Amino acid sequence: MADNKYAAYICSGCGIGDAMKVGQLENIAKKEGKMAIVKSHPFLCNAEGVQTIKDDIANEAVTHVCIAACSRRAKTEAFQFDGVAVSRANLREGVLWVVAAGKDHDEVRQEMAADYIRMGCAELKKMTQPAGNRKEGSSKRILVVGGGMSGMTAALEIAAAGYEAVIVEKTGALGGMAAQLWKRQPFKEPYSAAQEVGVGETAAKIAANPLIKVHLNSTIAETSGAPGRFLIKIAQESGAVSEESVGAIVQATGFTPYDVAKLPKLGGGQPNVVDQAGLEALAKTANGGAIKRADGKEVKSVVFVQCAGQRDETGTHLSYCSGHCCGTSIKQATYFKDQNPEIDTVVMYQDLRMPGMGEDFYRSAQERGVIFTKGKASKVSGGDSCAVTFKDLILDEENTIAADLVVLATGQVPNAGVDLEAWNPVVTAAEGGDEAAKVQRDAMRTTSVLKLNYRQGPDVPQFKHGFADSHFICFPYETRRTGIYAAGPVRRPMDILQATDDATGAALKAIQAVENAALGRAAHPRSGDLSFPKARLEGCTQCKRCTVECPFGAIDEDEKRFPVFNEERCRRCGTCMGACPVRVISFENYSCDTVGSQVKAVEIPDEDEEKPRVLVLACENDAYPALDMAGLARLNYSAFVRIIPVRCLGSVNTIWITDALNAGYDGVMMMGCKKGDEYQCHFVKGSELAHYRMSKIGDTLKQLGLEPERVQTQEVAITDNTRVVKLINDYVAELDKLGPSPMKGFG
Amino acid sequence: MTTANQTAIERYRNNFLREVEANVEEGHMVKMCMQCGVCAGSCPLGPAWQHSPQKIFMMIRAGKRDEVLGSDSMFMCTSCYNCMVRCPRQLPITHIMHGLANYAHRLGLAPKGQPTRDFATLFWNNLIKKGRVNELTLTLRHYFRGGLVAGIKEALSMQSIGLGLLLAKRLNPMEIFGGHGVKDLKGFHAIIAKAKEIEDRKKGFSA
Amino acid sequence: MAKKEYAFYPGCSSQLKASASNYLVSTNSMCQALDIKLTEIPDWNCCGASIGYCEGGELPRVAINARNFAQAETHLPGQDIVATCAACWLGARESKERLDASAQLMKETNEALAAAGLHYKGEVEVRHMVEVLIEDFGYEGLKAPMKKSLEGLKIAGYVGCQTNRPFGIAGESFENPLYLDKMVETLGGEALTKYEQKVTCCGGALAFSEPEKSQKQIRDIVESAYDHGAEMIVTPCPLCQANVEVYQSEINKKQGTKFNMPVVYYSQLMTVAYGGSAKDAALDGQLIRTEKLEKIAGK
Amino acid sequence: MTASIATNQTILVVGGGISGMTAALEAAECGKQVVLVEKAPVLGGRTARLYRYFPKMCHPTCGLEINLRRIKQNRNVRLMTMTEVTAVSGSRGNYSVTLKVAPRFVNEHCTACGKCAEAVSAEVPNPWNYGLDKMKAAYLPHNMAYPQRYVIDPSIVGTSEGEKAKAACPVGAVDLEMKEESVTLQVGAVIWATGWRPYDANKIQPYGYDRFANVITSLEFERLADPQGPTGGKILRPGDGKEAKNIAFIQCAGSRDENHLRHCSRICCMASLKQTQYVREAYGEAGKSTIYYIDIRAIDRFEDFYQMVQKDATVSFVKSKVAKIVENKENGNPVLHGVDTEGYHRYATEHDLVVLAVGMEPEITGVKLPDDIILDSSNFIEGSKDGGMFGAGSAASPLDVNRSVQSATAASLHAIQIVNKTARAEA
Repeated sequence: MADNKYAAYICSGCGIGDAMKVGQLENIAKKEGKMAIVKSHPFLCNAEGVQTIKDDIANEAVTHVCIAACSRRAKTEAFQFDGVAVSRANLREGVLWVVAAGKDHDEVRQEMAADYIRMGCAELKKMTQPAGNRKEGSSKRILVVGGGMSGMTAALEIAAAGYEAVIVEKTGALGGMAAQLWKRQPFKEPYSAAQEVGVGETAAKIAANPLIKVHLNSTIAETSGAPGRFLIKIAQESGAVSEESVGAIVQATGFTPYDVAKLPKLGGGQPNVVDQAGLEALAKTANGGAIKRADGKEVKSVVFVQCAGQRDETGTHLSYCSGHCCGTSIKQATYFKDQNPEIDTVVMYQDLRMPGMGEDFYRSAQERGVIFTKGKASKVSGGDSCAVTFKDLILDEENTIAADLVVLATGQVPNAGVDLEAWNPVVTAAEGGDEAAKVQRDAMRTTSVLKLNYRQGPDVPQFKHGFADSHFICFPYETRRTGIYAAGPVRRPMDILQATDDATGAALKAIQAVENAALGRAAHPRSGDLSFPKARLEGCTQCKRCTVECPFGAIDEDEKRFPVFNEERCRRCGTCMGACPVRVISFENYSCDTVGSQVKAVEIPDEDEEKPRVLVLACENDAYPALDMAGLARLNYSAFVRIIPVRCLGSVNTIWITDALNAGYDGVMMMGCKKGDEYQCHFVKGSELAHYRMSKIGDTLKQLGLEPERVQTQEVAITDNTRVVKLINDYVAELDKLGPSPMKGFG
Repeated sequence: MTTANQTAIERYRNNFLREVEANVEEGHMVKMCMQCGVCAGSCPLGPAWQHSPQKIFMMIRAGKRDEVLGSDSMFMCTSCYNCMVRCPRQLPITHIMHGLANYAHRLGLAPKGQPTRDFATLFWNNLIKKGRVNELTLTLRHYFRGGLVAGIKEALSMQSIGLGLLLAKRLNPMEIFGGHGVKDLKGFHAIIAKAKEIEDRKKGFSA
Repeated sequence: MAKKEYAFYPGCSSQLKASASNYLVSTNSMCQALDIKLTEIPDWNCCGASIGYCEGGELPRVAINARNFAQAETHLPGQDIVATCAACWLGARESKERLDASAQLMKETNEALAAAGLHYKGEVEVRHMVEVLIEDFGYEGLKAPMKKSLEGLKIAGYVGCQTNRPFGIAGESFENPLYLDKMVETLGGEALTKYEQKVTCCGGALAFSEPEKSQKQIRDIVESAYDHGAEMIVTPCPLCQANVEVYQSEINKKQGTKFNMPVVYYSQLMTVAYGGSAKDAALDGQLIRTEKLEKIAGK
Repeated sequence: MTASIATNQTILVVGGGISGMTAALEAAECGKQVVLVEKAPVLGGRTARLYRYFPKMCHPTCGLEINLRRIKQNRNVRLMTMTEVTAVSGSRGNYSVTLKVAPRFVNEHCTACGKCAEAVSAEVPNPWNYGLDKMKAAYLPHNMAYPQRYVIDPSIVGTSEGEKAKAACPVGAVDLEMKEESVTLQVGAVIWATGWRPYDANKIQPYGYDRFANVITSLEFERLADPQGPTGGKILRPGDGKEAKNIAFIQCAGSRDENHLRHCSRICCMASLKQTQYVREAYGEAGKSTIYYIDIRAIDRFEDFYQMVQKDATVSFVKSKVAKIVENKENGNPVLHGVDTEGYHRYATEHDLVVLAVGMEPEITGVKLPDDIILDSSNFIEGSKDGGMFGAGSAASPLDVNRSVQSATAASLHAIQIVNKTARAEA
């Protein structure tokens, strides 16, 4: 573009000017960096310094600015200019603070600074300011799948914020599991008595709300599109199909109680042994009167067996705890005690789990005379007189207790649809022509909740135990399908109180998703990012790596198996860019070229100078901050490294590595987040993919006649400021032993 | 079903708990225990307890009537109140222990010859006699509780202390012939009799 | 007219020629110096003590305490009941609080009192002498009558159980009450604040019935005082005083220790600091004589 | 900063911990104007001082980095640090909020170059490390501090030390004349994300936190394990600096206790389970952790973590509320006395270090809040009578991080609903 004008501003403050020859850096920016304007300033981040830049933007039509000062993580707000592309050369945290002080290091320090100027200018040349705002997705309506307590709450909260909600509920009425309860656990002080569930009132509010539309007896036949432009086909029980356009989805599909029939040892399936839902049914029938068993006999004694089929370490039943069941059994015990204090009620538990204010409810049940026995039931027999055999863990003895009724506190099984881990191999086999797999695929598809027509499968990826939860502690709604948010017990085992809170949070995220989609902005964690991947499809080889590897299922395939990018689903991590073997995918401000040109901009000294060069590609989320903090702590690392921050290791294209090695770098080190089950990668698989890709780079290295040690991949945590220093210094020492790269001088 | 089995089944019913709630001082608080065990660890005579307070509470809930009421554990209480101030559920454990001991004692189920049981009985009888405790007769009766020979032996072993107290004017040999007492002894006795009558009626001892 | 007046509840052990008679004598001396007027509750009776539980039961014990309350309410209206004995204070205060909390108990108690023509209206306050000293006088106030300093005396403050739990002195913790230390410091002595057995139970009434178990407790209490370099132990409780002092010789005999640690009341320390003689402070009432204190008293 | 930045369509978020940052950012990323006020000089709150999170064992600063990046680039959020709310008047949709801004003595010119800290020699206890160590009286609170700006401790203002700091600053950022300011804002809704504080361990007298050097709180233990902490991540006990390899964790230290906090603080079981893994990380098989507990409350999939720790041979569990701690005078080791209630086993066990899993108490306990605010009996914020102010995160209930964020996101929507209503009314 003819209109681009490039300028570089070099700060000599914070001691940069004392330790480096700024004049020389200016010359490099001008001559090598080809910057139209180059200025230095003793205190660039202050108002006057920033004004200098603003004036040049206004008066000199500068469109691209290279700031050579502190880290991109510092003074971020000061160096933001609307509509102007900015690159940052990190002279402070990246050079001044990490290169040993003193004259002996003047030369290498200056070389390092000079390279960062070259890199900053080179990057800038390849950047364009993202235009964004494609305005493809403009629907701000929100679909809520499931009409239970979570779904109803989400819809009401969405409407209260002024947005339209559409509920799809598979049964003939709203209420879900909550509608089957006699009462619910107390959710506000004084936490001493079960409270009305309030399903009727909530459903009435929904009926009266003009912003909420309800489809009963309906399921989703297909979901296509992306945030801001989802198209939902809704199948009614009658067979009719209708369509709704929505901008985002809240999935509140709830849970199913664990099947008691799987617990024959605990009396599952025998007369007068019920699960918690069964007890609710009896209590509803009793309607405040004496609770009677199925055979009509009034219950005079009842035992609640906690953790039935839960917290199971044998792998047979649920391994997790469902969280709500202690409170639910306590509530149910109060049904009996409040009706007749003479009824014997025993809650048999291993750990009584009543967090927060729930402790008050526990106490209130004790006040009523509910007996709590720490014991583990080994056998329950049903019948006219039930018996529970158990180990009393306090009295340390085996015992048996008789009761008219036994209630098994079973767990929550999420209604999360198809498990993609199981789905993908079936689909691969089906696509390979396996007929049985095709049948299986179609059968699996019928169990799907959302029936997404995404390349990567019909439902949201599950986390653990089949729950559609986020893997992130700080970001519970950070989902792997942009614009789709799980809420309630489908996300995590929970009680009604938590589910309603959760539904409210999910409602916000859905609102945020439609707002972002309308503006063409990325969602978390690169929220606000207006760039999106562009592909030169004419160069595409239809290898499908990008469609398979995208962590967010953003890329579909057309009939010819070309990738179809859905920008609104994209999270701008660049994994597709890293995956692409022919390098046709790029972002306006982050591309194979923006990084590749930096790699190439570095001056590689001759072999005899004994100044190795090591390229470090550092993930901007954890590794780069750790490197910055090493600087902040004034820890020294080798001045032979040149560090480039990347969005995610998943975005690292192997071309950068081979380019670097061809250019004569002595080694390349990648620093990414933790991978594996407890991954830390904000883009899920970036670090893992990088490790995988680098494991395959051996052949290339061999062709170049290079040792495999010349490429390293490391997992780095944000707290590793001392460790990154050691990693770098050890690596430089290791390369030193290896000797200079034989490629030197050929680049 | 066999009798033994029936007993076992009955065991975990709330019957004994209800009995304790009705008849034992602060017995209604037994059900509030959450089995943390801080009482058990707080007792200065802890190692002397066959069953710790928290375990006794569980035994009560489990219906172990004979084991609880026949136990000497409650008599190990020194009334130091450590358990009570540390109990996170604020159970008046000291009082419950006193109450259980009293109940077991009144039912005649408490261990025979349990020294604290005997001493405590002696103490009460001593104090109601005159309205105030006669330290000398209390001490002597205590030492002679096991008979004349044992008493002389025990008293002799303590005689230096007695002599010391005597010299320090903190023991009055004349107390053996009467000593301190309230003047309105009749009224005092009437109060105790009436109080006992009311309590016995409530706890089912009057019949 | 005296500065402060209280209805005094000395308790059985603090009578003349009883085991804590030295407590009574020194308390009287101390009160004189502080211008406190103590009037004995007319015809008071025993509190029942904790150990009374076994035979006494619940209501009879409350009733006999209420008898004292009724007497005080009638004859010494408006005066707080002050006890020096920990057990008396605890027994009385426990009864008072239960009566305050339960109308039913109040009714039954008055039914029993009526048998002697008495009635309790529920108006008394029950306090320990230490509370009176700290709350009504304050440490500064306790300094006022001082004539001598206890300088150089290393004293372990042994609080024991029942002046400390379950009620205790306001502002003090159950595990590490510091008021005895503060009193010692107020009087110029050296308080051994790190003495860690200050709330260990001496065995209480079980000193009689379970001597071995109790003496193990007492041994810890005395041994630790020695470890901290104490020259004497000070306590606010007659049973603590008696048990800890009296059984040292027994422990020596059985276990070969050489304990000879004086155990005094705070009232004795104060009497001496206030210029009282050894006799005023009833120092002759010690089984284990405290020569250092006697020396100061004799100065 | 002046009142003009805010209107009755602005949301005020009080508290810059993870809940407050989340509430502010979620609203801002929905396009709302937000003012975020924080009492401390930096964002991050309680969680930023944790070494790792359960159950992933990941680092809280990782999420902090993302949130800080979101804040740096989002112009809808205005941040005010060292700021407290002193009064709120008005009603839902139209509040007038008075803020007190404490002087930082360092202005926006600061580049965090660190020259002032080099020049100053006075030291003050480091609150970031719960006072376990000291820091210079001119300081950057921690290495991810945002705003990345130094602070001059008021104790050296008006002294020669203060002047040294001022003289050392190359950009004139040290301003010793700064005064406390009062600012009034108009806002439409208020989110109270004021967080929690550890229950005062001194009050749990039987454990002798005030008497024994080697009895510490779970939060102090986080700092000991953290490489950025006072010991550089070595688990050295405060009493004598010795390696603490045999560590006792006492659960419910203040929680589930009517003498202290009535409620269960929810996080402590998981926190201690997590901390056993710090011991393992530091000492491998030579480490030993013992958890003394009443009930292990490893709710939902946290159960996986519990089961993992149960299988760890270096960790043992004793079902017991410890009765008391005494100190072995010879070696300074705490000795724990109590009874294992599973079968009645008495113990007197010596450990190198005791970590009290202290309970959560709302930070606002004892603080005067607007009359409109509804508190529950444990001082957690239930909301406001007029429905325009909301509690979020651990200010509203004892919550772990994940649930706090969930709660803050929900609170954020409730605030948005208020300002959207105002916007619709004014449109």
